[in-house]
Amino acid sequence: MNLKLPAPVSFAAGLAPALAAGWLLFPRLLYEEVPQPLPFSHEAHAEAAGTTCDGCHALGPDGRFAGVPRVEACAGCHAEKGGSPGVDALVEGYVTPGREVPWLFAARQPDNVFFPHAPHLALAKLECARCHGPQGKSAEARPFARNRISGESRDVWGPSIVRRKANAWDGMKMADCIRCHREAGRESACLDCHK
Amino acid sequence: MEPTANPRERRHRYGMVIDLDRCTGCGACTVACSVENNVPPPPERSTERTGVVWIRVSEAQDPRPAGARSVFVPVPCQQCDDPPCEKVCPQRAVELDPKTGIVAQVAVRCLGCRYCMAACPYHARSFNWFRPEWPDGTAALLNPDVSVRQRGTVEKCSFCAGRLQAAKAKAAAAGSREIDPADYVPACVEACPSRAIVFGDLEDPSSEVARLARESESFRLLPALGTRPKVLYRSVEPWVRASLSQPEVSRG
Amino acid sequence: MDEPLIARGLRRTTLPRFLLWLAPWAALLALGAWAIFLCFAEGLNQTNMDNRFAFGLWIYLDLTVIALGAGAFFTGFLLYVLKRKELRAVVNSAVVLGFLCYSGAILILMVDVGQPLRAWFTFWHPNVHSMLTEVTFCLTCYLLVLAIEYAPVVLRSRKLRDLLSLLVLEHQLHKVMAVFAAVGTFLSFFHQGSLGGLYGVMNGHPFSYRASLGIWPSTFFLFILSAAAAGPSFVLLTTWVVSKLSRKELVKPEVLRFLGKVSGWLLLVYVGAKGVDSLVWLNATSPRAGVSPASFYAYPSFGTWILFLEVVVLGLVPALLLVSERARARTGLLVLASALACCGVALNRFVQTIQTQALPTLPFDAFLSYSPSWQETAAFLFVVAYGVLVYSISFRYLVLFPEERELAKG
Amino acid sequence: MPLDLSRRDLLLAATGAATGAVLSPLPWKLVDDVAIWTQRPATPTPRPAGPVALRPTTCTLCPVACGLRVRCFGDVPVSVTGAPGHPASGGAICPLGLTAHHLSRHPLRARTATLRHARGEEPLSRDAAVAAVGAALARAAHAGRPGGLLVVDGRPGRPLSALYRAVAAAAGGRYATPPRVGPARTLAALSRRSPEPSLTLGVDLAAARRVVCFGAPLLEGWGTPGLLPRLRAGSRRRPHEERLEVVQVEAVRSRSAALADRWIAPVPGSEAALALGIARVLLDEGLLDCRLVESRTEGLEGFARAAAPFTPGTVSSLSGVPAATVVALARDLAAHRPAVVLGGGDPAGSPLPDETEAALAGLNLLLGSVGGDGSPIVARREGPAAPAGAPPVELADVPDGSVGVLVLDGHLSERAVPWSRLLPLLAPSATVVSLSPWRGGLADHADLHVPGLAPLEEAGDVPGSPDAAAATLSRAVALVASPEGAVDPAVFLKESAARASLVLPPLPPSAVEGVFASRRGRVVDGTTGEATPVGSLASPGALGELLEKGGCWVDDPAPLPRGRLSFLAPGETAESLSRAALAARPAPAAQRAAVAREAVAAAPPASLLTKLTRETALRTPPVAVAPWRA
Repeated sequence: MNLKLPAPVSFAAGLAPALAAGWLLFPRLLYEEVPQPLPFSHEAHAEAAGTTCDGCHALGPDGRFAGVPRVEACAGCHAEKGGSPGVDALVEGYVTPGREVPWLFAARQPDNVFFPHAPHLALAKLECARCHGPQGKSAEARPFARNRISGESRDVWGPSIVRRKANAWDGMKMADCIRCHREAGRESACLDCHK
Repeated sequence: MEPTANPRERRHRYGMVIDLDRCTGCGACTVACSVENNVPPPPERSTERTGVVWIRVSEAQDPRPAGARSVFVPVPCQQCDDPPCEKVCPQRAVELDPKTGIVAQVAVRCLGCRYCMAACPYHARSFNWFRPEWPDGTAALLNPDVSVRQRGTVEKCSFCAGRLQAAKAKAAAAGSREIDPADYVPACVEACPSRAIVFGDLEDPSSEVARLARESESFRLLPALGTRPKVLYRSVEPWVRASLSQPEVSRG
Repeated sequence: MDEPLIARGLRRTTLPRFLLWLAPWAALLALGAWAIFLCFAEGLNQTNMDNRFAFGLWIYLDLTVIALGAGAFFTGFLLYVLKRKELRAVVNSAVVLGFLCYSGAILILMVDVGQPLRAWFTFWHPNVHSMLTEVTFCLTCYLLVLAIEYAPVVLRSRKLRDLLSLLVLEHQLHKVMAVFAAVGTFLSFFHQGSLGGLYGVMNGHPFSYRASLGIWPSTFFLFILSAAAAGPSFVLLTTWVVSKLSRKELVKPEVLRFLGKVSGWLLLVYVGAKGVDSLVWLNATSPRAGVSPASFYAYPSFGTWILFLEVVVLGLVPALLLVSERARARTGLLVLASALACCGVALNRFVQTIQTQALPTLPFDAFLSYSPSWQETAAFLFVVAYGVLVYSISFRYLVLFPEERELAKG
Repeated sequence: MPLDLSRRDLLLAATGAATGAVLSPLPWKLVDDVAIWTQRPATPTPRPAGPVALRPTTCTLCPVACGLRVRCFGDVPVSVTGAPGHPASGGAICPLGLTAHHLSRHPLRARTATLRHARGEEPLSRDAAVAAVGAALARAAHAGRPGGLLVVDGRPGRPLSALYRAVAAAAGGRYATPPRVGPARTLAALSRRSPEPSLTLGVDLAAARRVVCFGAPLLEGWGTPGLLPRLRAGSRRRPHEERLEVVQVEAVRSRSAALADRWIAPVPGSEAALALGIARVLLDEGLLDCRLVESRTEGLEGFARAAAPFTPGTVSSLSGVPAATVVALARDLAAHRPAVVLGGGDPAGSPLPDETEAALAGLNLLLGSVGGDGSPIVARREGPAAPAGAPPVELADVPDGSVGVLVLDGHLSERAVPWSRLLPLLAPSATVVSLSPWRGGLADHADLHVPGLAPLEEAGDVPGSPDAAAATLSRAVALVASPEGAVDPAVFLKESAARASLVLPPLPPSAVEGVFASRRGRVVDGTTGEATPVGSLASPGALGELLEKGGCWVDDPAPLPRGRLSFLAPGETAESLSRAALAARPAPAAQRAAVAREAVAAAPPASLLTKLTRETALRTPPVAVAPWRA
């Protein structure tokens, strides 16, 4: 005896996998995780470098962000192997040959954005954590999540696939910039940020 | 003065006055602009009308019967106060920045429909007919302050907005919202060997550019069209002033 | 072989002959597809457009087919809103024609833009001041309406009729068709107008710039009028051509004469309005932009003859022929007049697109020329071949002319 | 229990799937990401490689030696601009200089030493290249004069030039310089008229009220970029009589002709007749600078005899220039002294014949443009490099077939010295060594190509233009790392000479030491324009430091030596001048090949320079609308 499916069941048979694929599988497939070249603990370094971010991540005189310390800064403490496999890898791979560590930057904006840190820090007096979250307290470097289609970091879109903001620093899309600028009552124009 | 809760930035109206008596048509402006703004070199197959150029130099000959003289006319985007391109763009990829008066072209928003190009009477816009490419190695020398555009988008002069952004960042680092005018000079102005281009804030009545703009020797291209450009030209020669402010079609 | 698919009561040629008819069009379609692929893969350097001549053959084609496709909205408007029942005989054909013209136009528009994958930005970040935004919104919506109008015609085909639920859907659709016809008319008015406004707002080009009436330039209204006039003419013309090619009587002659009459009166109104508009433009609008009107026609390629041709030979003459009952009575004259009317609209779109860009504006510019590349021409022919193919297939298997059955019997 | 799946079920499931997909983030996020994907250009925009800095250096592309400021992000040069306070260039640079940072990465950049032989090419290691050049030098030293060494220097006066001369002297060979071009030939013709044959002259255009150019592209970029247009535009603010005007005498409508205040188009080859015609009007109407002519010149009668046949009518028939124009031009020049007449070239791009330059020199003497107070042509001292080693010879004086080893300097362009000029000089089985940083041009004829340094890779002292009113010295700083296989020619030559066991004569003191020892002149800061007298500096090191920071040393003005300048140089007669001027040599009315600036630069144009020819109305071939063609 053959079973004839009721219409809602057929419909649901299509609906359910599609929903599952769209909500669960797709976000996983969309991003690939790229490990950082070396393990790194902000927590451990904060004690050595002082507790403020700009101890290591300073602004340049031109108002640009100087980024991460260059390998010479690492060499100051990690000139010799020993301590941990991470330190060995650092010394062997980068300090000794004098090569910069190719860190992957989760907070990097796409090519068409000019984001100067200076107005946000020096003029608007924002905390680093407002946009970057509590990075400074992390014990290990997060792997870099790259969007397989656009190539951008997942942090730009934010952790939630529907861009629900759990924290102020979730998401770094244009809409997030605009929202904050609106709240601060600032006029914005394309050329303020787009290069 | 402390910035207020709702700080309103000072308004500028950046503009330039180009002295046609000084221009020799050497092309330094075109080259400096291309270097500054990551404008790609023309591919082998391109023609004079399919390459990307933000400031073009055209020759205008004395139209009088015995006239043998020429002036060379550098034509960047005229940065109109009433830009014909802005109102036609279907998706707001063109924007007249109210704070600077610069007509911004946002290539990443651009659909490539070219309506703005058809609407611009100055032919100041270029379409990326080809994929932008740089010869081996020179791609590493591109200016980090200006993004490379994509094939199939329209671009044009932005008064070197990348330099304005850099100047703003520098001022902000020093705790100021106002830039030092010396930090914001477009590449063509800086490069012109005969100092034919004067750049500055037209809103500031004491600036050199505002003074020159008020003089009777200064004029606009096609003033009757009502586009109100912020790029002005000047010449002591009456024929230059007369012939350049009239549309070509009027002569037939 | 394919008899079961052909609607009952229709007599169609044999399948091999039909395929023979399709073959050259399919070849053309393949060539066009290759050209379109080249444009997508290599970029628009495959065309002969350039920075000075930013719009070319394709935009001209878009404007023309959309003007000709106006037959769909105007026939629908006359039939469903003004209740001119006799037009039921051609409405299906008009809807198919409209659908083909609009889908073809949108297809070629997607090839014409540099970044088709960003086309949705217009909906997400619309610039409400742009005529092109208006065009994009209305075109997309109207294509949807046309698809809905096309659907019942397809659903009534022999095979699909068998699926009961679909027939119910078709019946339901039919009941609300008047609503869609009204919506379609409304949308059509706007995009036909905005297509005219496209050039009318260009204050940088004194040749195409027109003073505005309300918030729209005068070309906005001229385009609506000319499209409404040309649409019925095009329906008339295609019906006549299909009838000749298939050697069948498809509609009663009165239907064609009625279409001709509608077209004629609208064309007469259009020519009058165009005349007034031209006088205003030549005597007020262009002198204000610093241009003497005669200079527009001073270049060898585009003399005043083009204005005369557009307004008199391809405007006034067909209008007078079509409003004259005696001329309409003669099929030859009727068809000739409607062909002239269609050519007139095509020439108007050509002048707006090509002449506008060819005329120099800057004092150191020269008269600009442009001729399309083979890729542009092939892509153009792709749309033509697509139209012919889909229309031919629709004609073979669907009921495009409901009167055909009666006329065949009678 | 088998399921009976109908078409209807599949249809429903598909509808369900579509509904599910639309209700999930999938299509929406996909559309967004695809749009962002379209926003990533094929070439990524580089991230700043470090903090931005403006680094001073000096352009080595042409003898003008403009002051540069290179904008660098970290070590990466991104753009080049002029140093605003630089005395040699005043902040101006040419389009080629604006792309100087691209030249190191030019597709034609040679990256390794190459040996070329009948079977093809093979790369050489640096050691092998030293050995090969050393062997060639040894062979040349052994051969002596025929079959000996010839070094051709593209840019005399540099520290490297001193080394060239030392090597040439040690190998018993010769050191040659390319012929001078453009207005420099007029200056040379005037030098020959002085009692001191070693007299060096320069032009100070700022002093002139009338500049007459016989084919010199003065308004298009000869000399300091934009200088003449800047001076002319600046003078527009002065009363009409004091304005600077430029008269271009050229058969084709070049850009300079189109830009000049007046353009006179003589039949090609009739330039000498026109110059002598102007001279005759000046003489007939007594319009000369009598005081200066009487006190500082001799041999006027001879020159007057040479000019005698050239009445305005004769000139008009020879040159096609109306007689009235000749008379008016002569009167205008006399009324607006100081005036200066400079030669350049003929429409085919070749230099004007010697007789024409002699006529122009005579015209300058008549107009008092040399020798008086405020005259535009001034005496100056040689550059700071002291002469030593082999004396420079002109290429024309090198006998054919006499060169066994030819060393070509990297700054020598094929436009300045065509290969057809060098080939006859070579002995059978001669070796040609090129030090050009680029492939192409003369380097392609070399048996041994050892790539030298490209602009911005070079470091060292750079003397200014030999035509400028005063000698200058500034310093080039290496801002770009050179490719692995490229060599510093100075180091390389020294090593090769050592390999050949040549004993180099002692090199003269460095230019900086020479300048410091002379205590002359001042150092002008390239950015601020602030001047520091050399006399106030403590050591040569302090001077070098100022140059390193973008300073430029400028020599003090030099007085013109006493004694009279002769209207006719040794070997010239009135008859030879007239005869040459009457036999109007019809040069081909071809387009002028290129701007003189490109003729002196050996560098291939950077790809961005093609924008000028491709996308603007610039450098299109001049349209011949001269009356003589009609």
